Amino acid sequence: MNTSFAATASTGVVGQTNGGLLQRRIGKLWQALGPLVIFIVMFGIVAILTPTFVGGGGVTIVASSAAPILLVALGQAFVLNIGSIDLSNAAITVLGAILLAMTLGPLGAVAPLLVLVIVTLFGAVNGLLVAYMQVPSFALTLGTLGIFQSAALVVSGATTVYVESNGELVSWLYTTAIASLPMTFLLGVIVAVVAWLFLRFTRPGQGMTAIGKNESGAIFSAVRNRGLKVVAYALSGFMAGLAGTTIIAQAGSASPMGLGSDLLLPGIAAAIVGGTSISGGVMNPINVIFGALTVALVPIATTALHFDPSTQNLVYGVVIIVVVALTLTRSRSATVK
Amino acid sequence: MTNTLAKPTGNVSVDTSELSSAGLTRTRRNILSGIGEPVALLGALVVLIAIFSALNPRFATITNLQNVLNQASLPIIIGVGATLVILIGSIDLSVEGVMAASGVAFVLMSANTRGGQDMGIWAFIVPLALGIVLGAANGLIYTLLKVPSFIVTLGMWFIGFGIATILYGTDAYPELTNETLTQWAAKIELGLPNVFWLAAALVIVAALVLRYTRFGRAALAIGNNEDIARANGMPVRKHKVTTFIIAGALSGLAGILATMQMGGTSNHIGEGYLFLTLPAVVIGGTALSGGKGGVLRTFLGVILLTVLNNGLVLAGVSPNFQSALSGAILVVAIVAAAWSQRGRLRIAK
Amino acid sequence: MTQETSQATTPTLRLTDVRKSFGPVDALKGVSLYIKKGEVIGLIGENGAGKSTLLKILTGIYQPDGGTIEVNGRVTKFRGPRDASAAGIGVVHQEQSLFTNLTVAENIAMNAGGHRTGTRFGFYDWRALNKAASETLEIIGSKLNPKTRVGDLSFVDRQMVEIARAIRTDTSKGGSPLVILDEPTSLLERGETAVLEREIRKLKSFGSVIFVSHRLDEIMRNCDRILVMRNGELVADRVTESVTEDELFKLMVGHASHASKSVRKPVDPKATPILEVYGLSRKGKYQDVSLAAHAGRVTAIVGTSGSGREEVSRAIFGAEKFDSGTIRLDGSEVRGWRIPKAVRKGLGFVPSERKVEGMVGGYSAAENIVLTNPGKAAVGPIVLPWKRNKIAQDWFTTLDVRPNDIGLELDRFSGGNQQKVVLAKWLNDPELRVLVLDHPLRGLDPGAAETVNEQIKKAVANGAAVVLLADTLEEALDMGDEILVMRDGAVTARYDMTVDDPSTLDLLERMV
Amino acid sequence: MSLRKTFARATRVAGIAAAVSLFALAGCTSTAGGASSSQPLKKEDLVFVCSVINTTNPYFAANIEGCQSLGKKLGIPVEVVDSNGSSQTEISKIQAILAGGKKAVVFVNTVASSDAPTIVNAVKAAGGFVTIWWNKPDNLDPAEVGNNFVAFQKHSGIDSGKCTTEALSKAIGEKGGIIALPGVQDSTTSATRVAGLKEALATEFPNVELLDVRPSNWDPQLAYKNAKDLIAKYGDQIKGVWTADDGMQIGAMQAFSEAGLLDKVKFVSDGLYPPTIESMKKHEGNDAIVGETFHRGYMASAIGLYTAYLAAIGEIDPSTLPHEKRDSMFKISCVTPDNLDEFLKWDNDVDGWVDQLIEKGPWDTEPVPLVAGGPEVIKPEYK
Repeated sequence: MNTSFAATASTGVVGQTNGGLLQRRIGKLWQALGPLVIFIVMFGIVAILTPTFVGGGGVTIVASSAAPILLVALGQAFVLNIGSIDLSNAAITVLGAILLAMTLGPLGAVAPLLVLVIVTLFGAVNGLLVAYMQVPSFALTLGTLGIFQSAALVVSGATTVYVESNGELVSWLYTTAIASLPMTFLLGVIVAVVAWLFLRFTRPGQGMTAIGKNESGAIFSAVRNRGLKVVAYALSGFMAGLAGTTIIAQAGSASPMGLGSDLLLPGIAAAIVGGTSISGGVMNPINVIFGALTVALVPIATTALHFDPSTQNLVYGVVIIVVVALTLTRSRSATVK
Repeated sequence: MTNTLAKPTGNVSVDTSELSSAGLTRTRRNILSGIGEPVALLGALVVLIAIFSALNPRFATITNLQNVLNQASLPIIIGVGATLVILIGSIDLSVEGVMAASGVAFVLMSANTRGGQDMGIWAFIVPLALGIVLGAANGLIYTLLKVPSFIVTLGMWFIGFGIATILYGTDAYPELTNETLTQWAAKIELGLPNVFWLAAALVIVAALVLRYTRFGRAALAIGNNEDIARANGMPVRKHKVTTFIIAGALSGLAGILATMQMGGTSNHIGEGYLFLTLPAVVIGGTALSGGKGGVLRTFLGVILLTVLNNGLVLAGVSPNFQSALSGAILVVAIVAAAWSQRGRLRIAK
Repeated sequence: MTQETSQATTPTLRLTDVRKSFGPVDALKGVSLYIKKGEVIGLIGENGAGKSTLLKILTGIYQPDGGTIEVNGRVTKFRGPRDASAAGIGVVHQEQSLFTNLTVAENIAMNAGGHRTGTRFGFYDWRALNKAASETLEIIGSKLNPKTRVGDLSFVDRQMVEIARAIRTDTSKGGSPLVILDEPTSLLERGETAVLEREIRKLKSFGSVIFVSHRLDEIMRNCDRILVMRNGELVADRVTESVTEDELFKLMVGHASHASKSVRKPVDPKATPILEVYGLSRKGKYQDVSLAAHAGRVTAIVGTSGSGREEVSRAIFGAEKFDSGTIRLDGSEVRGWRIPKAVRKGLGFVPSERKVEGMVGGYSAAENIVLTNPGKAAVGPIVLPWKRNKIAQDWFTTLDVRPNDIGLELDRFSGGNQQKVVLAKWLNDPELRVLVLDHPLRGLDPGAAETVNEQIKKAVANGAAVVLLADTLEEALDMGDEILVMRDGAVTARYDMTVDDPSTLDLLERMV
Repeated sequence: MSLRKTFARATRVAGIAAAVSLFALAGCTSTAGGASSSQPLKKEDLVFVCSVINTTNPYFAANIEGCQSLGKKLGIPVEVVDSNGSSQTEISKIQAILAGGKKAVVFVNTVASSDAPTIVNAVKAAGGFVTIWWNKPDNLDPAEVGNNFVAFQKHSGIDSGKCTTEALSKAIGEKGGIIALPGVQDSTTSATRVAGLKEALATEFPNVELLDVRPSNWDPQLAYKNAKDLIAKYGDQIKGVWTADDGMQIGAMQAFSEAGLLDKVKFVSDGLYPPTIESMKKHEGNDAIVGETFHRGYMASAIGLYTAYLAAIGEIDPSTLPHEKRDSMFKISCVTPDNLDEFLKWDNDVDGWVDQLIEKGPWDTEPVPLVAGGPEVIKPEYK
């Protein structure tokens, strides 16, 4: 009898009794399903209030708007998951889109691959600097953000670059849809699923999460923290490049200040609304899908519901805060930064 | 088979003073490394000034000094708030939104080309109060709902911007009609622009607060270890909310000043200030993880970046390369700062 | 029996029937105790016995569900840490709780309950603040400079600051402070412990002390009276002279200790050591350190905290670089020696800072166990969760980890159970050849320490070489087949335990 | 224990369930939009969409004013889209309205050229009609897209640049240094205006020197800062300031005013915003503003919407229109302090001007009749 009590008490989970345990499980369930539920509720409200919106292709609109946000957010989530941040990924998206627009004509099908390799390297450079120079990522990627922006201006000649030919090599991604979901979005979903498998079922994936949870502990557990950081940033660059590809698929052109240049904040917001912890170590790529959908839905919903345009920013801000407050993982520690 | 390599001293009890003095020698070294960063920053500033002066003799003139300080003033004011927030380990991204809200409120309550009432002193009080309210909202949502400050303030950025948009309405662009107001900021007093004196005064006050008040020391304590602070019975939540209120008020003030500087405003008045100020805070050496840094460093950081941007224009560097150069210098600066501390086990987030 | 004699004077603190439960679990089932001025009370008990709950109630972090707290005869309620502090109760935490970026004086003043010398209307008067701090430090006989940044202090000096802060809470009222020392020695080296023990004797002269420790010898040495807790109850209240260590152990655990003395094995002169270190030096840390770790033997390194032994052990594991010297594995020199390579070659390391370096607390126990050496839990880079869970479950059974929930985040386990998991992480490598242990028993209750020690011995028996940085000299003498003594970064003595029989005093003489 | 396992399993499958339910959700909805129809639409089925880059810039505010005036006149509801400076927001908000069911007649002041194809395709798919203003890719030809992309319309940027440069050069005596503050670097609108500036200088005013060009992103604050830096750099070498729009002119004038140079330097810009008119009327800084261009936000949006509306109700058949009515350039007038008054009469009578538009049609309304066909080509030497 005594020993059994000792066993319960010696868990160190003081206060985590059966009731607490149940609460924790429910918390975990909510953590897993919260972003999905919130998106469905929000979409449901829009659908009920303006039934024509859904009939008029609302799903397609939300999904196609969400596609580049999703891809950028997945990359960002990988970086957030190792406890860092990548402020340069949207700039990489634009640079990638410009490079693709320039090369698609002359190089054809090679161009997307080449551009993806290049932007992955850009991401890797971020990662190398963060990992081996041991500098704070926020400041570093703020710096490389400026460099990538300049590169976009210089490469494009500070003008809009159009795809001369072979546009159909990527444009099908935007124009074809399965179950009214455009391929650009499905590409994001596929990437998310692969990312989910990678994080759950591979040693590098688990190592990354370990770094985000406790880097010192990971180092002493022989996790290759530097290499994995480089990989996380390279993935961020790669996914930014995919986002750039969806932009070319959608618009057939790119410019330094055009489509994609404003993806940074929606990308971070989508990652966090999707349950990614900003302090690292918590990431579910599947939920990032719903994070991106939610972030994309808000401006569309305010328009579809005929909010006055002048109130839409206010609503956007409020919704972001409320949604994150609802989906946040609060279990880990009392200290929130 | 005892292999004694050194003669034992035979002193069994350990003298405390010996241990303490060991501590002291280490202190001295750390004080040196502590001021190392600002010294390096000043060094970098001197080098930049030397280079730019050589490239264009007009760089090192009183007029340009006044110009640089005038431009640096608003980022310095915002930087004071940003530094306080970063010191407690949080971040405030709402700057531009708060600036917009208070800027628009300010112009609409002053004598302006849209007509309406000149509310006198209330034209200053209400926008500042707006900044305080938004700052308080930041702090309260952050501490009560435990939403990361990054997200709360990101949302508040849009909320502030939204408030500005609603206040602005659809009428014509409002301009201040009072010349005293529009000329005040850049007016030269005692050799330097008014707005710089104001910014400098705020920096000094903030530096003194950080050095000499319980509030200031508590900021460092919370940034160092929030859990210990809480276990010590420190009013952590109250402190955080207060810090965000101060940051909100300073953003509000910056919104008013920017409006005065422009002679009018729209909801876009704050654009660009956040991503000008944050790098300056970081280059100054305030750690984003909290607990380390200060407003004087931020002051230096802002001056450095402003000199850089000004110098690039004066040196005739193509605008295409300007952001790359600023970015590259930011990268070099933080790499240089981190270089000596590299180690196998060092964690940099 | 002591209960009666106490009625004469009002105790500094008296608890009557204090109860606290979390849901259905009764953490404290009605604890009554008293502490008089000038007393040093030892408080012992296994992890989970209710000690920390009791301490948290005394420091105002938890509020009791029932019972009364009397301070100097008056019934008091602590609504938060400030109240406890104002009532004169200060605590020196197990894990130090100082602000490393602030000065000594500030840290002492930071917690000062109702009265605040050195600040007026929220403004600091640095001079008054430093003066007050100096005075407080003087009481405990420390000559620390109050202007020093705490981050620049040695561990024992920080402990002094903590004590100063704890007694600082009540000097002005002329009352007698009650200082709770919550396992203060668990992170201290032997020499430093002596300093602390002197401090405890000083505290007796003007206040009272509750001394919490897992080290029974210390408790016996320093305390006037010993309280033993088990399962949320106070099971014994004994005057020190009337009990023995073995009795205390039995009272705590419920059964007698069955730790066995280890059998020493002489080293085979022909065998190549698995790991050799030759002339290892790092500027300012250690010079010319050589050692050899043989299969099936424990090499213990003893020394004070400045001796350089931690740095040497970390260099062996590839965690820190060294300036010169060589590390050899099976006779051949290794290059590019970093943690991943060391681990690939069969090294393991249990660091002293368990929560920071030893584990990934946010991960489940199972994930921690296979993080480094997945064994069958992974095929190449692919992780097989079902195999992982089986491996983890096996280790949980072997090591008797509680609670038996491999999916629970590791930071939710108690320290002892965490350490078992940390050990399992290395033992899960079938190719484990060298295990470097930096204070493996730090902060563990005797039961957990026994399990950990058994596993270490088992690993040794299976042919691993162990490099041990022990908590105590006794532990080193008990476990070590060879003992190296280090002082100021140099090896000052070596003992082969199959031949030599050094006493603790012998070791101590060469340490300081 | 079994409860725990149940939850653990639920947690594990949650991700998969989430993905599956998304597909299910998508599956129940029909696919986007009907086919584009050539049948004339009924007025009651229409909604006007007025998409602007933001709602507070004086020019965009005037865009909205024009849309609303026309909507009121024709009895058609107006939806305003605030792009917030973001292409993605612009596109998704327009799409959201298109999904609303009513047939959309759309005027878009595009955030970036590259947005145009996506918007045009979306409107086409929804069976609406769209006119794009200011920015589109050169190779996106309305005639190739079909009747739903009714027209692309703009004012000539090169003419604007020439107009203001002539006024400025003359005001400073055809010699001396000037500085230029263009808008966002990749904006064609800005680039064409700069091309006009350079062409005028090269061909007509060889003694006027272009000291420096600092893109200022249409941002008054950035213009203010750049102007301050350029004042420090060139001092009184600067005789004139050319800005690509009046917003940046406000910032630049503030900088020169603070330097005490407002009286000595001349300014020209594009747009004739209300604050500019005020300045000119007040003869601020010794008549500092010497040249402006005249075109109006409410005229642009009303012309654009009206053109699309005529196509929607079958009044015009875009496929039969001549090239210049599909890819159009409308007149831009040069304004000086002397002729300022004659351009201001419509500003206080937007409804009256819209009446005139409905009476005369989109291509013949003074003071902005159709003058030429696009696209506007920048000569490489003036890039």
